[in-house]
Amino acid sequence: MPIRRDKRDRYVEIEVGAPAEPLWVRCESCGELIFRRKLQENQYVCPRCGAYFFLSAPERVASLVDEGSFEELPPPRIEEDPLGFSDQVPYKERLSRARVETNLNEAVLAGRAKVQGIPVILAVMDFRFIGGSMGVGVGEILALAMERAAEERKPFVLVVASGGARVQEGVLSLLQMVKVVAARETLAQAGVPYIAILTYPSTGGVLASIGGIADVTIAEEGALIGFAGPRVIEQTTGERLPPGFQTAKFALEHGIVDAVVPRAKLKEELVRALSVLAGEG
Amino acid sequence: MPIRRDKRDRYVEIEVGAPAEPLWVRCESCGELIFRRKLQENQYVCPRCGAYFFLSAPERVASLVDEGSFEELPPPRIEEDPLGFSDQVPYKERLSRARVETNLNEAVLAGRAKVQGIPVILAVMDFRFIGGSMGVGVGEILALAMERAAEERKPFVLVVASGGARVQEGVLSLLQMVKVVAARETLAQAGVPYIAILTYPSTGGVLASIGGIADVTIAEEGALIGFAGPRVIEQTTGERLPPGFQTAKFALEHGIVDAVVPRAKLKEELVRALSVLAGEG
Amino acid sequence: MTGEERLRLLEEKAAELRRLAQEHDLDLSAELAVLEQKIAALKRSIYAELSPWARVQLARRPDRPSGLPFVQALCAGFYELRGDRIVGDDPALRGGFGKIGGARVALLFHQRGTTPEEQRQSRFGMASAHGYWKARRIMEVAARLRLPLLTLINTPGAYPGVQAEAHNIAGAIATCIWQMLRHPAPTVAVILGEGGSGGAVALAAADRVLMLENATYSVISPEGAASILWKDAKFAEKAAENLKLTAQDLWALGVVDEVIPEPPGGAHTDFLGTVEAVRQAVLHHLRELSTKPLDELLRLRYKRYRHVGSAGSGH
Amino acid sequence: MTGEERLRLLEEKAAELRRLAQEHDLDLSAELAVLEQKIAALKRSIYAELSPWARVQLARRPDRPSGLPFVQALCAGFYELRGDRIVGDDPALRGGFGKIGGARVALLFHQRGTTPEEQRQSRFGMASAHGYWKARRIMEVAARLRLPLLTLINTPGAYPGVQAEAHNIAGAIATCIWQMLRHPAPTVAVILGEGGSGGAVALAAADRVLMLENATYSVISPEGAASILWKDAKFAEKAAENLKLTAQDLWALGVVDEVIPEPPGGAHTDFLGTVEAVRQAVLHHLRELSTKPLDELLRLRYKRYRHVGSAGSGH
Ligand SMILES: [Zn+2]
Ligand SMILES: [Zn+2]
Repeated sequence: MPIRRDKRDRYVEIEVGAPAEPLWVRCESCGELIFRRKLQENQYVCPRCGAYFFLSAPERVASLVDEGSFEELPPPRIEEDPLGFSDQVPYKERLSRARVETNLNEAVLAGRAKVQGIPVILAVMDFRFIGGSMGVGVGEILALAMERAAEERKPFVLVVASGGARVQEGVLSLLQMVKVVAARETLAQAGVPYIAILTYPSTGGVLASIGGIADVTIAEEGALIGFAGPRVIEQTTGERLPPGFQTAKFALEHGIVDAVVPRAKLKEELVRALSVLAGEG
Repeated sequence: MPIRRDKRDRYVEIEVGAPAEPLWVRCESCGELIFRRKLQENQYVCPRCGAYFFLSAPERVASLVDEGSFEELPPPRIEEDPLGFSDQVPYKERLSRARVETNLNEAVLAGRAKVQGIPVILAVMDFRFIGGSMGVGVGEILALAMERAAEERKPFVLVVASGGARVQEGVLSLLQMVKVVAARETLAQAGVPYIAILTYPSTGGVLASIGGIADVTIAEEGALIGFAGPRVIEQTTGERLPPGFQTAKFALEHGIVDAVVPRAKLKEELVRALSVLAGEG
Repeated sequence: MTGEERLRLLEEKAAELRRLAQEHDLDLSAELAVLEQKIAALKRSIYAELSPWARVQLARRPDRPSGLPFVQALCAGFYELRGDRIVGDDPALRGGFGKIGGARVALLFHQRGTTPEEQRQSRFGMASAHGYWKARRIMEVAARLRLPLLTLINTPGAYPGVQAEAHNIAGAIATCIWQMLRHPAPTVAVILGEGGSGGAVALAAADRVLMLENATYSVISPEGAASILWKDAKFAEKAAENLKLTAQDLWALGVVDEVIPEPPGGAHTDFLGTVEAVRQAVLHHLRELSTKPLDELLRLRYKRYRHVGSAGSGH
Repeated sequence: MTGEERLRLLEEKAAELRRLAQEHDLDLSAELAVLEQKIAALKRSIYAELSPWARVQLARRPDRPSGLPFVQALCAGFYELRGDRIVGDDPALRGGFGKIGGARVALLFHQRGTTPEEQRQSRFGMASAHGYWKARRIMEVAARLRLPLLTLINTPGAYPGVQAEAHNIAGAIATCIWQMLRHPAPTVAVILGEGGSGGAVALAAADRVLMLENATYSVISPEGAASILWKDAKFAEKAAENLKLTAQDLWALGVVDEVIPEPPGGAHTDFLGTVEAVRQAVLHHLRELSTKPLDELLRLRYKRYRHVGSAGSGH
């Protein structure tokens, strides 16, 4: 699951491969063949060239929380495939496949956790699950997590990895944007902090709703941050994209995020923010 | 009292002349010698080249309100010359001179009025009075006017013509910026609309306080709108000012004002806004 | 001959009869009446059971009632506000104040333009970041003045451009949704034409969402869905069916509160009639909403969106 | 020989004695004590009755305690927020969260920089439009979290530039003042160095305004006043006297609540001591303010600014 960019740090190819577990993985950026264990130890950053690989939600959770502290929130009951959608593959089948491939129920994993001893509600999206897209299930899990955070007065931490809305749920997925913003307002009403961590990719309807209005917004170094995809922009407007467009650095320079942090320092950064923000006193 | 600009619509010279009343006035922009009565009939816009001349506060009031409807609010009691300021001329003397020259008590005139039958509270600044600068007196008159508007639930209309803070009152004049914003909040609390009309000049501490946060902001065509004067910018930064910098059109293009209107259409524009905004129902 | 071709033929005949009657001072009113009845019946049969894809085409017509002319017809005395106070003014997303049925409202609406020049200038109603930052600013003014907020939606989507990204269009859209949810007065959204994804939902988080009969509201354009999911834009028609983007489908899903009927030929055949139908519907909902105390309004608004798509919602 | 020259001579002697004592392992503590007493007395006499103009010079020293190093010393765990979410991030006006005495606060402060490179980068603490739009954004975050707001002011003024005007710096400053007046928690402003006009007052509409002993707060720089009013910048010293810009004068006028003493040589001679003095003063005022219910806090804040300069105000 490597993330590829061109030399001017622009074009990006997303490849969500099968969940095979080969011993060796090739880095698409530098061509290096890397021992999988080694890659894992390096938090899925290429030891040779520094390119970022995807992190699954469980891997991301493990990289951020105190060991053994994550306790998943009970999953909500939702009506699946509300539109009876079918393209080349029926949506229900896509869902089943994604569940098998990722061993997750939806594209987000939410639970209680501790980060260096500080209790938080943490939600982590998983790009492997239908592109981390937000449908009713994801919206519901996120809303429940935020309501829990407001009630328990714990900071809410969200790791975004999403291509946008779940097309197969039509307008219902579009309206999840409103749902998660409504839940975000309950955090504000309770005076509870919300920290977003934007990773690769943070785009579309997720960035244009819950991802775009955190109290603190941290970008992972390898993140892609933007509303519209680079291809859509080029095709619709004919504009040439500047170098580094929609990178974490671009977002920082344009006032969109508070910090850009390498993956290895993400937990440290989160702890720095939480230790100032957490707690009433 | 002509306003001059260069050919690229940039540099501006302000000349506040003595209150003499010669029969003929020379337009500094086109050189035309204009019969004063004719200029007055044309609302102090040069009939030949369209250049704007200053309007005194009473003239401005007359140009906007229904005839005979203006009723000045009782002037506040304030301590004059709070710092005992003296430069080449003692501040007290400057005040006296300004009063004689303008026949006004301060650089702003405020009262109840009707605009095409709609009751408003109107405040109009006068640039001839120490550059329309805001000291304790101006701050107090503006704050009282806004409080009256909030109480009587009448729209507040302010015509800005000011170079900024009254230097001779030191920090006390700086803090009038806070005073008028505080009074502006009472309007918001009461849900009463506030319409600002920016004219030549609308700059410095007045634009950076009450002038910058109206519900509706209308720019007179000949206005100068900016925080820092063009000379200060050039001298401090060495930047070349673009053509049309800080004109009404510049402000419109940069999203700073809602409309640009020629002087002759200002009342009509105000009526259009008021007739939609005034009244509860 | 298709129904539309037959319709055109009959309409040409009717025009000819009218011309004849006028030129030769003949009374052809009986003949005309019969012909017009036929035309009306044909229109009904053509438009009654339009396919989703046909409605997509209708919703996108450049002559569809919307934008500034619509607002000017809808309101007594529309006063426009311009500019986001930071970056600039976006002609694709407009707003201001107006009076409807004697009541003050704040308005926000997309401007698509009808002539090519207008369309180019307003980017076919695709608003950029500063358009949505302006919308936020106007919502703030409306909130201060406790004005009900009416939004009129007709956009293919938010503008995908370099400057839009540089000015944080995603954050602007999110902020608009947030601001609408907090608005301290009734809010009504009407989808007049195309309700395209994030650019539409930014203005649609309202107490009541109404749709014209042939308007569409969708997470993605049918063409976009086709090229992503079917890997072939030719499947747009099939995507349109699957996306459930028509007013009728969305009403059934509980997403839309009222479908406002259009004249048989579509809204573009009767501009003033469409304006009047929208006015009546808006006034009806505003009146209903105005009886609710603010805290209940906000509670109901929260509940509506909190549970959208959850099991048990819908009509 | 001026007082400052004599001071430098005595300080060199003391340093020499210390070196001697260390190198030769001598006990010179008695001699050193006498010398240090003399130095302290001399400092007091030099700085006790400084002229306004001399304080202007002190307030402008690049090594004056302020900016990021000050905040990092003042707070346990400062976390910086960056960007206005629309235009960019301004290095001249910074902000974030920190803990002071165990309590969470939001902070906003000017960054002047000490090295020429830093100063160039942060434009000597002259913040631009997006700096003040960022300040507004951070105030909004602080309001949501009900955090007390602490501002640390040290700026010659807002940046006068083309981009600043294009992004509506005047509106940004006005909005900051407005937002501070509405802030739903205690607010304390400390003027550490130069409190220059609109760029300072944007962050100074607080419940309590404190000033370091040699800080200044003025509607215009003395040089600016001199060239406008005397038509000659050489009258800056005279303007400084007339403007009443010292902490002592402003305390007497009732504009400032507390003057925080500096060490005899000025704040720059004792960075940590200055930080500690500011911390104590801030904590004292925050504690006092935290006992007041929010509506009283807002009422008192309104009253304070509503009557500034009116007859009968002041100490
Ligand atoms: Zn590599
Ligand atoms: Zn002329």
